[in-house]
Amino acid sequence: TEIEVTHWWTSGGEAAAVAEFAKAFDATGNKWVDGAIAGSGGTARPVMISRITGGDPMGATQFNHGQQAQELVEAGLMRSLEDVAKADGWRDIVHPASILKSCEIDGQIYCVPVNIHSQLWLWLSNAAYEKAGVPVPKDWNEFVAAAPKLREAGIQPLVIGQQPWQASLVLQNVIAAIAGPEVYGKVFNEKNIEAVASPEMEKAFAALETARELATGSNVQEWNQATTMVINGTAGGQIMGDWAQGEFAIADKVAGKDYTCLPGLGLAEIVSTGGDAFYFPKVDDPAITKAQEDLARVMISPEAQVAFNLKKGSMPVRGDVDLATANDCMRKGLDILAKGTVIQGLDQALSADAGTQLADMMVQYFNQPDMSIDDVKKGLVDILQFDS
Amino acid sequence: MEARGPRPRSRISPRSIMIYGTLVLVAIYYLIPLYVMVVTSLKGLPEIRLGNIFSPPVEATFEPWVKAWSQACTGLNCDGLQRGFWNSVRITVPSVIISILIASINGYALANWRFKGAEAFFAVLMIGAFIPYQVMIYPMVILLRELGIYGGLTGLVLVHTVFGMPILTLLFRNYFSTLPEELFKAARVDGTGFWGIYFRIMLPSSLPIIVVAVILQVTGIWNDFLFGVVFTRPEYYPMTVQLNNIVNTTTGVREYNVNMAATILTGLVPLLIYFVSGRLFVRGIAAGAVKG
Amino acid sequence: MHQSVSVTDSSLSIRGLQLSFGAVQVLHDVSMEIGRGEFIVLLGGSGSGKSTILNCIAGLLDVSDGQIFINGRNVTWEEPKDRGIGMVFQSYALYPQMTVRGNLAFGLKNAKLPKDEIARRIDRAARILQIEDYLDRKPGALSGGQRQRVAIGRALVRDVDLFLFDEPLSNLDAKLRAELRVEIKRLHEKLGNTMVYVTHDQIEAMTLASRIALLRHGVIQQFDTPDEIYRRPVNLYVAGFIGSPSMNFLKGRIEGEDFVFNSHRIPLAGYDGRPRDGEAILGVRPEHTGFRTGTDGVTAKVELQEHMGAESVIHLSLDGQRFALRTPDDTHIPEGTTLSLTFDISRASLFDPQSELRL
Amino acid sequence: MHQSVSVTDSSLSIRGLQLSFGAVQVLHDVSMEIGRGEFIVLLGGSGSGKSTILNCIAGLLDVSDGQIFINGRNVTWEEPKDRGIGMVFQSYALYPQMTVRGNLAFGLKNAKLPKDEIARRIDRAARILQIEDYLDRKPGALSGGQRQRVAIGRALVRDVDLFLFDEPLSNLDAKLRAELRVEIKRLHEKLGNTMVYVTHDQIEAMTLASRIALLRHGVIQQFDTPDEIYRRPVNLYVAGFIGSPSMNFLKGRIEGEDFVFNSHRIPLAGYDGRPRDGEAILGVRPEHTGFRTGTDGVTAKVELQEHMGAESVIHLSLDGQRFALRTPDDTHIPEGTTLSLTFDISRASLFDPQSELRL
Amino acid sequence: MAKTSASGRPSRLFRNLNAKIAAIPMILTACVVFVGFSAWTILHSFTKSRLLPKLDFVGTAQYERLWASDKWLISIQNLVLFGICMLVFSFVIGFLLACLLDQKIRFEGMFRTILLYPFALSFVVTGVIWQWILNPDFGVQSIIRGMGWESFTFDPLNNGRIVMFGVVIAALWQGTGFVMVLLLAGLRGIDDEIWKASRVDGIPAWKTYLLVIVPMLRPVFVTTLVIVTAGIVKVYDLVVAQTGGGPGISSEVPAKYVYDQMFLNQNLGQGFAASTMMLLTVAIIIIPWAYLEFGGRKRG
Ligand SMILES: Nc1ncnc2c1ncn2[C@@H]1O[C@H](COP(=O)(O)OP(=O)(O)OP(=O)(O)O)[C@@H](O)[C@H]1O
Ligand SMILES: Nc1ncnc2c1ncn2[C@@H]1O[C@H](COP(=O)(O)OP(=O)(O)OP(=O)(O)O)[C@@H](O)[C@H]1O
Ligand SMILES: [Mg+2]
Ligand SMILES: [Mg+2]
Repeated sequence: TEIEVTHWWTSGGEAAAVAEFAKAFDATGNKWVDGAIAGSGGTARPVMISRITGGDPMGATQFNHGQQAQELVEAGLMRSLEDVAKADGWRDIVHPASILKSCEIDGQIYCVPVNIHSQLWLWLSNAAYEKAGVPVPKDWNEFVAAAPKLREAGIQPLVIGQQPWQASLVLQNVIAAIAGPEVYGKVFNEKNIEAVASPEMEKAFAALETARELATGSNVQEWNQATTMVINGTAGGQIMGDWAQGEFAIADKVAGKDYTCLPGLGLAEIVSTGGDAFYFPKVDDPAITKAQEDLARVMISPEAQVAFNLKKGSMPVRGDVDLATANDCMRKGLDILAKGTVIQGLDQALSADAGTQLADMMVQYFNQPDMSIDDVKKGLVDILQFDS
Repeated sequence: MEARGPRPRSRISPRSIMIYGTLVLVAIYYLIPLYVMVVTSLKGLPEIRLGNIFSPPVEATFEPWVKAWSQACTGLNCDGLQRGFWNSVRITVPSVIISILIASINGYALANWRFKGAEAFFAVLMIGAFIPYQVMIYPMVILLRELGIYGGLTGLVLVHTVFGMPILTLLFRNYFSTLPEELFKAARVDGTGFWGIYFRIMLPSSLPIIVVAVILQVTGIWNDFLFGVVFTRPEYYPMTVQLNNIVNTTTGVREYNVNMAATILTGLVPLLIYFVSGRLFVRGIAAGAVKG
Repeated sequence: MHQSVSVTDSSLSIRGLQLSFGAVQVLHDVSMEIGRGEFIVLLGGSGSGKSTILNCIAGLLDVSDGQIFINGRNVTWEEPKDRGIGMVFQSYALYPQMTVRGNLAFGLKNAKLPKDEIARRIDRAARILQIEDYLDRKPGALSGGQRQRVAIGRALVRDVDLFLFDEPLSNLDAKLRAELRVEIKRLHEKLGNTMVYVTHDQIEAMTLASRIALLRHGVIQQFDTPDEIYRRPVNLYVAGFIGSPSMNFLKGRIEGEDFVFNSHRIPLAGYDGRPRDGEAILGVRPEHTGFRTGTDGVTAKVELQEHMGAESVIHLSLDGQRFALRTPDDTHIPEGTTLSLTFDISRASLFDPQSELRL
Repeated sequence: MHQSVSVTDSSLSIRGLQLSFGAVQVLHDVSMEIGRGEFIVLLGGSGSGKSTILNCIAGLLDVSDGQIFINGRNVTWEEPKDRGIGMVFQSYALYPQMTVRGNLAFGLKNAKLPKDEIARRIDRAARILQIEDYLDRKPGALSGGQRQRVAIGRALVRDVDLFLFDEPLSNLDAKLRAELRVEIKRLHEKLGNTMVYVTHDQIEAMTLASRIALLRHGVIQQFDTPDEIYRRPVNLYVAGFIGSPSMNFLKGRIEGEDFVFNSHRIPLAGYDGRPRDGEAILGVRPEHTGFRTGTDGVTAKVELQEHMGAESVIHLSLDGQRFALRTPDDTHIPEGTTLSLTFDISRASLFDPQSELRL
Repeated sequence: MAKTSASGRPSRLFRNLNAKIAAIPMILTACVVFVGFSAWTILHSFTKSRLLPKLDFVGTAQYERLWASDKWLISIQNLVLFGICMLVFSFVIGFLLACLLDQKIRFEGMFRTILLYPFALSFVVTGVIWQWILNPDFGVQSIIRGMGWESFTFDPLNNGRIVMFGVVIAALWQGTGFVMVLLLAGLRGIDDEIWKASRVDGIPAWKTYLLVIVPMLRPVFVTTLVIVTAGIVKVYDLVVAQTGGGPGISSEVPAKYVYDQMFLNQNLGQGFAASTMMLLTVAIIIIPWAYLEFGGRKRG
């Protein structure tokens, strides 16, 4: 049965990853009809929502899991996967469990999580540090200390793309790594206003100011342009999720040799999980319903998980697969995932609305030198209050 | 009587130097982006990264064009723009025809068969021309769903017809009111009815304004991205969606040459129409568009 | 007003026509009975409502009140094509994309007439109007006069009893206008059908009409033969409107048998009407004024003479007032010459200054 | 052709003017000497080049060859504003968003005239043209006649010797045209400046002009007084162009002292010219034809009579040919009546059928 | 047909029946789409609809939030700035170009085509090209630096303070040709004799244009103004393609705010509130115009 799958994975690494799903799915005798829409969720999401509410649903569609699809589910437009999940024991195999939890609404599972993204990474260019004549930093503090040398060598110490979500990613990183997971949880999960004023947070805010300083002069728009600068050594480092790894891979760079990755800014053993999931709109056609089940099973199957995540540069959602071919960085991630602290990504912790507001504020902060860190504190409090 | 007065003004006066000088400068400014696009699309990637954007290609290559047309990937589909091209044709042709037909009938009814309230509806229509499309997307989806034509070409044609209506109706209304009213009266005396007059008298004499309408609609619809992507399924996605996918698809290094080639390819149809019928366009505008 | 009129003997009958555009009333109770074969001219200044009446007759405008009968049939609410009319317009209104033949055939095809009948009628009209040679040209390739002929032809082929003309000649130059005027007159004599002709040119009205309806502000001032309107205008407006140069008006008093004007007494013997003593205005047409050089009687000074070849108009100053005089004599009279004037009272008119009506 | 003419005594002198638009030659060697205070009318059909000549004089078109002198000064290549001319246009060409006063003052302000001088000139022009009351209105709020007056005013305030008019009255209706015609004539008499006036209306030409230049295809056919052109047209074209209805033409032969036409012999005694034996065309104006009922001599049948109040035109069929006749008598003559015609040979013209020139 | 008695006056409704039938698409569009959709939008702006429209009313909360939002305020500022620049420059430049082309020049058709062709391109294309040309690393800035002027800085797209001017440059490139054509058409409609009159009066050409022609072109200017303004209010694609609202949020515009709120933030209510504000503004500007144009005077 033909089944149309919409998603916004169109960059090189992403597309290659999706192809793995398609291949696996086609192998089941069905046919994957690709409905990619480039841009980001902002371009693709209205199309998906329109199509679902407009009565012309696709077979399956990508969403960031979290609160995004909740209303569609509540409106009865989405199909419950509870039967499949029960039958295949998803609750047992998915690790960490929180990933599946975000698919659960009223005790029913509505989506297939396909990967885990760890968003807390500092990517460093070995070539840049070589050129500046300093050793490659091991953590954030060394990174800050080496920055003047980089400047002297005409290298941008820290590059941050100008898109709002990249700015909020920096905030997430410094809070999680410098203020620590507990404070992070208090702030974003519990929306605890007092926690914002805690001394740990003060340190984080200070780091944020430093980050802004280091990023002065970086003027790229998109995250992968920033990554490109790290790849070719015109920038020292970038704070970005593990999807950046795909870009390094495509450029034939080797982890540890050409570039260095520091999870949790090299200060803390944490991963923040965020990920992509697939949802399945309700359709009448039983053939498609059947195909949807096939697809769900394919996506969570160990083989597809391995193939997909290797290409995507993310981590599988099940602990029982072996990523023998994973590279240096991914290993680090997997290790932390296995033993370290798992915190919730902002996508899950905050509503889309609050998340965007936060991102807008952060990008403003990075772009307006006259905006003080106190404005950020105040803004953060407002947003948390708004969202609680 | 020898005195012949001052010599005749010479052909190359300071005045004409100024006029042509200005025009040539402006023309260069207007052509630069096109030049940059063409030049870039003919360069290889390394050359782009090194050289400046204005320098002509050292080694012209049509690789990017081929890639943009038939190889560039969107997700898993690596057949370039060509699929979108035919979709765009399939969307544009009926949309242009139907929207012009309906708008010209409206304009005709407004100009020649004034009835009570007609102008009021028209005023609403004109105000509607200012409403941002984003506002309309949600209700439109609901409407199309209720009509049962969401997702198909019919729905998209309807959307283009609706949103093209204000400006086109204005054009046709103004144009038809410049045609002599007596022509219309003569046809009525000759026993032609509403439709007869429209099809046999009005339509045949509205070529200039039809040209304007066609140009506006072809460019508008061909270049449309939002409606194309929101109101149809992927199998009908127009060329602009493909273009967006290619341009916004982010592999580490942007393939500017492919992007530019794709951009030119996408703009080719409306550009051709302009170059071919630009003269008629101006005449048509003069004939109907600019009168209050 | 119109309750007892028998309808069948008139070709066109308009009864109590009223028409308003929004709040503006454009036609006020217009009524006319027009006999078969008559040539009626609607005459009046710009905006007097001539075209409006014609459009009502044709059914191109909806009347606000009143009725229209054509050949005894109430057509007030019928479609133009069903009224049995042909219409000719000022701008010709030919269909630009059709040939002359196509233009002529258009209405007939609409009426689904058989092909040979259409051909027959077109042949006949083309012969009558001498446009056989242009039948396959488009209107754009015709001169003004030829276009006008085609426009008439389009009415002609409809084979109807009632022709409506809306200033058919006013887009043409003077010479051509004079020629086509004669042709229209000939045509009418040949066809013998009823014609309603709108114009603001009094020469056309005078030469063509069997009766003229003179309009002002949507009210018919006088509806009578040209001769009658020329000789016995019902009021000052009509008197001033008809005739070129306009009638001269002299303010004075009627005293018994005489019209007293300044210090002159002009005997009213032979006046066609019943003047009463009192204030009055004497209207004399330029062509009904005689003159000789001299200083006796009513005298006036020559200010200007317009030579027109066959005749001349002398503009005079009569006690400071302008006075025009028309004479078939074109010999030059020097400026400043004093002329002694005589008036042909049998063709003059007297008006009451208050009511402006003819006495 | 123009080598020995002294320039100073003429107000406007045009010598050997040639003008081509691309490959099309529109003016062919046009020359005119115009005296101070003359009223020259350029008369001709549409496209004959009247406006083109006027625009050359004004400097709005560059001549291809030839020279133009105004008051003895060669202005061929001067700017319009420096030529000392005022110009009045058919469409009035008033500046719509300025008041009448603004329209009159615009050119003067631009010439940096002192304020009081401007006011003085406007006052004078307004008084002369009787537009004092509208000075603060915009052109849109004026009637056609008033607009035309303002347009003349704009030329007037320029205080120049040469006025150029391009069909200033042809947008007006017949009645108003007749009135303004007289006013322009009066104005000319009052100002005494030189005027060049373009029209295609022969009545205007005849009544206004001191001399008429009759144009055809960019060639001056005759440049003479109206009377001369009316009486002694140099060729068939001029003869047919001037006069309404047109001159009647009879084909025949001159034999000795007689003109032989069909079987009639018409004695040429009193003819103003030197006819030679041979083929000839006799031209007689309608107003120079006498008639009485009768069947002797040249006879013709009445086809149609146009009544015009003060006079009538009788259209006749003379041996199958149309013949018009104009008479101050308006009494009706029934169709079909046979009339016996007499021609006033002293005012008739004979033409050579080949060269078309007057004999 | 039979009797001459009754008036036979048909009902008002059925006069011009065909015309009314023919106008149904227009009436439906006007009523359902423009009025109906707007009403629907306004209604939902008082709800807290998120991903899907729902009728749970929250009063004016959405509006309060809207006007407290920096992003919205910046959007409005940007729109005003963009609008003023666009109107001023496109009219001034468009009119100047129209005047130049009106001088009976040779190759007029060629120049006109060159000035007009960008209008055939979509905003997305325009945005992409100009992003590329204004890119400091290989665009204008680097070219001029390469020519030796090392300190030359022209980098509007990466400088929040002047980014809107970068957008204006692109928008002008795209739209001025159309303004020019409209005005040129207007100029062509002006009576030749006006020109002659002003030449005889000795008015210099520029003065004639300014004092006589411009006022005469008023209706053309109004029509053009309406068309250009409609485009300005809707500006979205260009900004998205050229700057994506960046750097930061310094080139946000209202239409983008609406879109982002509805689809990125999944906060329909807020998007509806913002679009209602846009509607309101547009209505305040347009309704007086529409009244003058269609209501006030009767057409002849
Ligand atoms: N559609 C209309 N709406 C409003 N008023 C109108 C309309 N048509 C005509 N009028 C008015 O009705 C009056 C009569 O107009 P009509 O056209 O009948 O005049 P007319 O005698 O034919 O004049 P003209 O000689 O200028 O053609 C005029 O005052 C005119 O302004
Ligand atoms: N700009 C032009 N380009 C080419 N031909 C022209 C131009 N202007 C006038 N002509 C031609 O020159 C000839 C004379 O034109 P002109 O306007 O002088 O005629 P006219 O006597 O004024 O006619 P009308 O009575 O119609 O105004 C015409 O054949 C016309 O077609
Ligand atoms: Mg009329
Ligand atoms: Mg002319």
